Amino acid sequence: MDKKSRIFTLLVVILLLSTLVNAGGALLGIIDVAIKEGLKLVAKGWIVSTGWQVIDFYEKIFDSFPLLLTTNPPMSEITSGMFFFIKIIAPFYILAIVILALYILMASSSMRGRAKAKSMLTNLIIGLVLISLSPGVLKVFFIISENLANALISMGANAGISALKGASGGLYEKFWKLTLIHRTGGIELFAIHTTLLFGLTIMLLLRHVMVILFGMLLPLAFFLYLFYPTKHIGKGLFMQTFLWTFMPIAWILALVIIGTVIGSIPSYIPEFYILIAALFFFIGSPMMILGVGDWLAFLVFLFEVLQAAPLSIGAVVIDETMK
Amino acid sequence: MQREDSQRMWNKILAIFIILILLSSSVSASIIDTIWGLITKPLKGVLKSWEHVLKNPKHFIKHWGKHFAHEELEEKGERIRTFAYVFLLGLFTWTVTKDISENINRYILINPDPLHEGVKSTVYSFIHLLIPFYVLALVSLGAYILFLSTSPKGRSRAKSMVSKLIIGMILVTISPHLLNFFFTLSENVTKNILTQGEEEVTDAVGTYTGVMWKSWFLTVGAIYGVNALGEIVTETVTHATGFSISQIKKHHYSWGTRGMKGYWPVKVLGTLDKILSKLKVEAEPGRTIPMLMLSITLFIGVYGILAFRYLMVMFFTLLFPFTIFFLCFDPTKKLGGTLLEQLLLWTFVQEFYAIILVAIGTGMIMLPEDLLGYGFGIWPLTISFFDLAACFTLMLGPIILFMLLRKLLPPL
Amino acid sequence: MRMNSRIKILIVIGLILVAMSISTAVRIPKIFGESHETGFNRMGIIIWIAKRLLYIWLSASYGTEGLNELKANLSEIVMMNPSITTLSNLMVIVIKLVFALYIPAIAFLGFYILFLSSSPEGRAEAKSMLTKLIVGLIFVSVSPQLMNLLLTVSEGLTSSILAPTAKGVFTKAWDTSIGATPLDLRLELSGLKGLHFIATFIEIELGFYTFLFFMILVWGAFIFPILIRFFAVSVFIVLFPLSILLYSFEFTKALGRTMLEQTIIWTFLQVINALIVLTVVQSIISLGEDFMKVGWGITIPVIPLVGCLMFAVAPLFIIRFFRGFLP
Amino acid sequence: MRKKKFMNLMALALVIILLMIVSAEAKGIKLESLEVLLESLIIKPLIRGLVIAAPIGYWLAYQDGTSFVKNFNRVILYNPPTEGILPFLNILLKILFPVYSLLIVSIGFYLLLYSSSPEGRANAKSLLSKLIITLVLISLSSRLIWLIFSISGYLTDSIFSLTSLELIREILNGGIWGMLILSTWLMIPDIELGAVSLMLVYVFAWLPYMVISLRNIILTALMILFPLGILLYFIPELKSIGKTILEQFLIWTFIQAFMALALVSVAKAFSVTTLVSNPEITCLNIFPVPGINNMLAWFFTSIDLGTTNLMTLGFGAVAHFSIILVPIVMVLLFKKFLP
Repeated sequence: MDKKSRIFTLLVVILLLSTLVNAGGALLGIIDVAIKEGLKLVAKGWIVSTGWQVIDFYEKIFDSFPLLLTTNPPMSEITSGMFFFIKIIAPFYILAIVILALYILMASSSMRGRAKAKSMLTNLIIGLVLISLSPGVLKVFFIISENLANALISMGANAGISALKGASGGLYEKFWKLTLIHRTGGIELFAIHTTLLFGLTIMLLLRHVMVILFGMLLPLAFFLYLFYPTKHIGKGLFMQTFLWTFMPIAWILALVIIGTVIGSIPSYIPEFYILIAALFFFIGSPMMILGVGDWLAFLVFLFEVLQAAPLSIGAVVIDETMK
Repeated sequence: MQREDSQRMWNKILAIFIILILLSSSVSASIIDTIWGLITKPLKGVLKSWEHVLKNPKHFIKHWGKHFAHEELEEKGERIRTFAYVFLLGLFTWTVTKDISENINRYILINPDPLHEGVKSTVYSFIHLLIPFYVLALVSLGAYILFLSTSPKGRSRAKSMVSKLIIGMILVTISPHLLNFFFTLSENVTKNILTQGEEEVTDAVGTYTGVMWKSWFLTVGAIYGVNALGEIVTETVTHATGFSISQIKKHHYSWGTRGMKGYWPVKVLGTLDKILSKLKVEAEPGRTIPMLMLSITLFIGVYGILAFRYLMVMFFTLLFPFTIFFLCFDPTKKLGGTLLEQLLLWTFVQEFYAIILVAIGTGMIMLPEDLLGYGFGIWPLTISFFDLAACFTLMLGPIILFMLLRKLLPPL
Repeated sequence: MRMNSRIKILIVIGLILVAMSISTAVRIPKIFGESHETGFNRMGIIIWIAKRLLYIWLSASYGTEGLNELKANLSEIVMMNPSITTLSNLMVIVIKLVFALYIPAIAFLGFYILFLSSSPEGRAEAKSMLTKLIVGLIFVSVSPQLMNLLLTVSEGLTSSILAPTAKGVFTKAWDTSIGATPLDLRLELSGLKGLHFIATFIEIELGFYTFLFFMILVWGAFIFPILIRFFAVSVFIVLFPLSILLYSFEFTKALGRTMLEQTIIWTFLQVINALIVLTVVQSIISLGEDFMKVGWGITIPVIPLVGCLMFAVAPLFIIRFFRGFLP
Repeated sequence: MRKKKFMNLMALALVIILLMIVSAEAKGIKLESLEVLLESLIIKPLIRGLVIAAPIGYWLAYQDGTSFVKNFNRVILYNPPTEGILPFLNILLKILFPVYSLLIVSIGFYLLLYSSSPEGRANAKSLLSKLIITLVLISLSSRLIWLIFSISGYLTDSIFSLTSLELIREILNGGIWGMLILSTWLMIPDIELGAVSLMLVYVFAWLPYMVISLRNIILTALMILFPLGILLYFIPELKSIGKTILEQFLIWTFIQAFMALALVSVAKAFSVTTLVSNPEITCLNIFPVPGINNMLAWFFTSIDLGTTNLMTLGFGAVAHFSIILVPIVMVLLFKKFLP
């Protein structure tokens, strides 16, 4: 605070003092109302600043975007889990081979049955190789996805990330302006905003968890894929590993596209809408690009986000009763 | 079972009360007087005031006007805005219920008129748009026959495609009339259903409007009910104890220092009054948002779906020439099939609506009387679950039938 | 910059209101000879009303932000498409990647022919696979032009549908469903804005929901799907060579089919949007303005309202029901 | 610098308010601004802290709010007792025995009298063997269920041994407490602000239990249906029903292993993932009364960890959500695996 403003405040204080001492009731009343409004503004400012700190807290995830999207969990953590599942599979495997061998030796009388059993045996042996190679397979996945991600992220993903930040900033701006006018004016926007940011955080962290989970299950996936009855489960597990590993590619592609294209959108569309659409597009992009879900699932999600607003009404009732 | 039990319990409690009162009469007559006074005095007072009001409505308005004029400004604002809310919501409910009971048949029966000037001209402009596509299709087919098809089988297939295309051309030119015929058919079927079950339809619409009104009553109850309750309790306490609340109120802030210090009824009444005065401010429209949402959902559920159906039928009506073209050209047959299916289904939603209305009416008529009362809310502000279910069936039924029939239709 | 000027306006309005309230608060008790306490109350009411008016003005301006531009540029927004030139460097990378992927694909097919297909039938099949792959290669190399063609066709169809449409009717439908308030310097209270006006005075909470409603009507239903389509089409433009490869390679045909289908559907969604404009216009013309107009005083025009919301709902139906048309 | 300015402003405001109070007291006027000051800046926040946040904090710290966090391994390992199905099994056997004896007798008669073709005879024989197998399996079904349960339990237990249980517990604890800190923090200025996070606290406390109890209820029902499922599985016409029953039984049994696996992977991911910036919410830097929220949070809610960060909060939430997600994923992924 510089000297000028200090003197100014001193003057104001003296003025107020003099008025307060000398004035009648009416002037006091006016000052009272003004201070009342000022205090209300302080209360609203408290709300806004608290909201801002939480939003800032969540927004820090944007800094970690490049890191979270380009890296995969280290193999050492996954391999221990993989070996655990391989250990579980091993006795079954031995059992399967022994039974097959016995079947070939003794039971199969028809040529056809024997051929089938033989092909099964070759399958088993291929599976043996695959299972023992499964850490390598996962490693290859990781290398491809990381290299692709690194190559793509340098093509302008930062512009996309700043667009997402801009969307968040736009929502916050609306929230604080409406809240400063009335206490409950923009609370629902805040609820939507934090839900979005929290959802974004959880999505990114959940990917790492899911990669570890399905990575550990990869030997099991190969094992199940070998037997006809459980073939589609093995395929499903394998697809899940694949999808969760390559999800960041879709995200980064979305970021790059947002960054490249956002400038070419005509300027008469308000920027805020473009940024919000970009945010939702980013959230929905894995479903859109990798075909995990479809447009409808994406919209159901959107609807659910919007539905978080009415839930805060319950809190209003509690607050009102405590007045 | 449970119901019976509760009834039995109530009977028991009543019996106990009666016995108690009878017994007490033998002990002391004065106690009865007191109890009787407790019950009747406030009631009498309320009745008297109402009698007065009913006799002189002018005086009532004057009195309340005076009262209103003397109120604090904030309280005035509170009163105005709650009243405006209730009034506007009531107005909305009234207009919607009136409109729907008058016009439901019209809303269900309406279909776009393909022979209307604007629609017709648009369809014909689409037909013009189709000409290059026809030329393209014919040329490509011709080229196929001339150059590519070596087998007689493929050639015959191509030839049949050409004939199909030509049939399609004829159909495209008369497509508005074709659609008009189809719409008339569907309308007649719907009209038949509606006239056959006229009573049921009236009943179903009555259920719908009833729920709308009940929702409004609940809103009124939620806003003014607490106030009314507070009023009644205040009056009861006043009459019972002989202390006027307003008298207490005067000493309210200083009952610790003035002469009434330590006198327990004053303390109790002071506390009570504090609570009651808190209760009075609670006329918040914000807490009636669930009821408001119910009303709006009901409104959107019927009007929105009917309007959406109309618009979708219009959409596929405009696309009808394209539908025929796609259907008659083999590579795009699947697309045309989907378009045609959509047109049929969206048109049939009116039949579904009529069927659902009749079904709801039948169900409500067939329902045993004693089941109708089950619902939520405090009597008399209850919404029956059956009525609510009927409303939601009215909203979702046509859509469910739509989805169901889509699965049942043979793939084209 | 725009925001700053808005804040300035807000501050000025607030100052004026405060000045007004102070002057009334000072004057009224003197004139009527009342106690100063009533003066406070009057001032409180004035502040209360001023706050609500400010809230209505701000939230309504948020809700209808860009509405005028939208009305002015309706057909341009519907016909909006990403240009291939901005995406060309990304597309070049994807094409290079696809060419790189062709080598293992062809090698894989060769192995398939060598080892697994012993029967002549299987060999013929493998050969047809190879020809498909090579045809795909040709398509990949011209994929930017192909995509351009697709976009041009879609744009042409859209413009030819939109050309004869009375867009004024649609804009008017918008206007009737959004309505106006005295804050728009018009002496009327109608449509969703009117509802918002009243609801805010009753309760801020209700005001918020009504505000949200027309915010959804303007940008949620209209701009939002179009912008999402814009981004999605850009993604599918970039991925177009890849989807051609996947479609032409026998083993990934299903995936490629879905991707190509999605490309076509998202591209032609703008035709659907144009058709919706046409549908709404025709419906309003053929039904008349009074059809399904509920309410007294403030009326709710159902058909224009639902018509505007069609933009959000109809693409869902289209995407849901029109899948699986490619062989 | 900003803080200093702010403090100056605060001091100014305080001086003015004090002056007002003094002069108002002298003139005998009731001040409205004082009411607002007391109500919306001091009393209401205190009440919110006391009435809402403090009981929840107490509930989490001393009551069963964090019950899932404390007992997650026991709860996930729990299976319904197999003795429960014995009465139902007896009833089923009572019904089945006459049917079976009739069937066996009729097959015997068929073999003796009517079957002339060797094919028909083979069919009848296979039917007989099937009948006997089902009979044995049904009478052994409670043992069989016990076997499946113990396999799944052993698997779950050994999956839990992949990481330390303490780490998982820490993560779960961090999620629920972090959410409470966040919601308390938001709630004190305005209750609606904290509504979403408060709701998430309850979701974290209850939803895992709900999912696990759902698993137990469904498993009990399927356990009772299990013998019937075996019977139906060997009747060609009703095979699909029996298949569904057996499949669902196996899926819902092994969900516990997958829940454990999900928690283990969360723990692994938590220990290896890093964020570029890991912001903290400490209750100290709150506007406008520094320290009061911290005091409230520490004193009334007995939150022993007064801060939370994005990593802890995020992974805690992911851990809780993964419990909810696993059954959905498993039921979708593992349907129709029996021949």
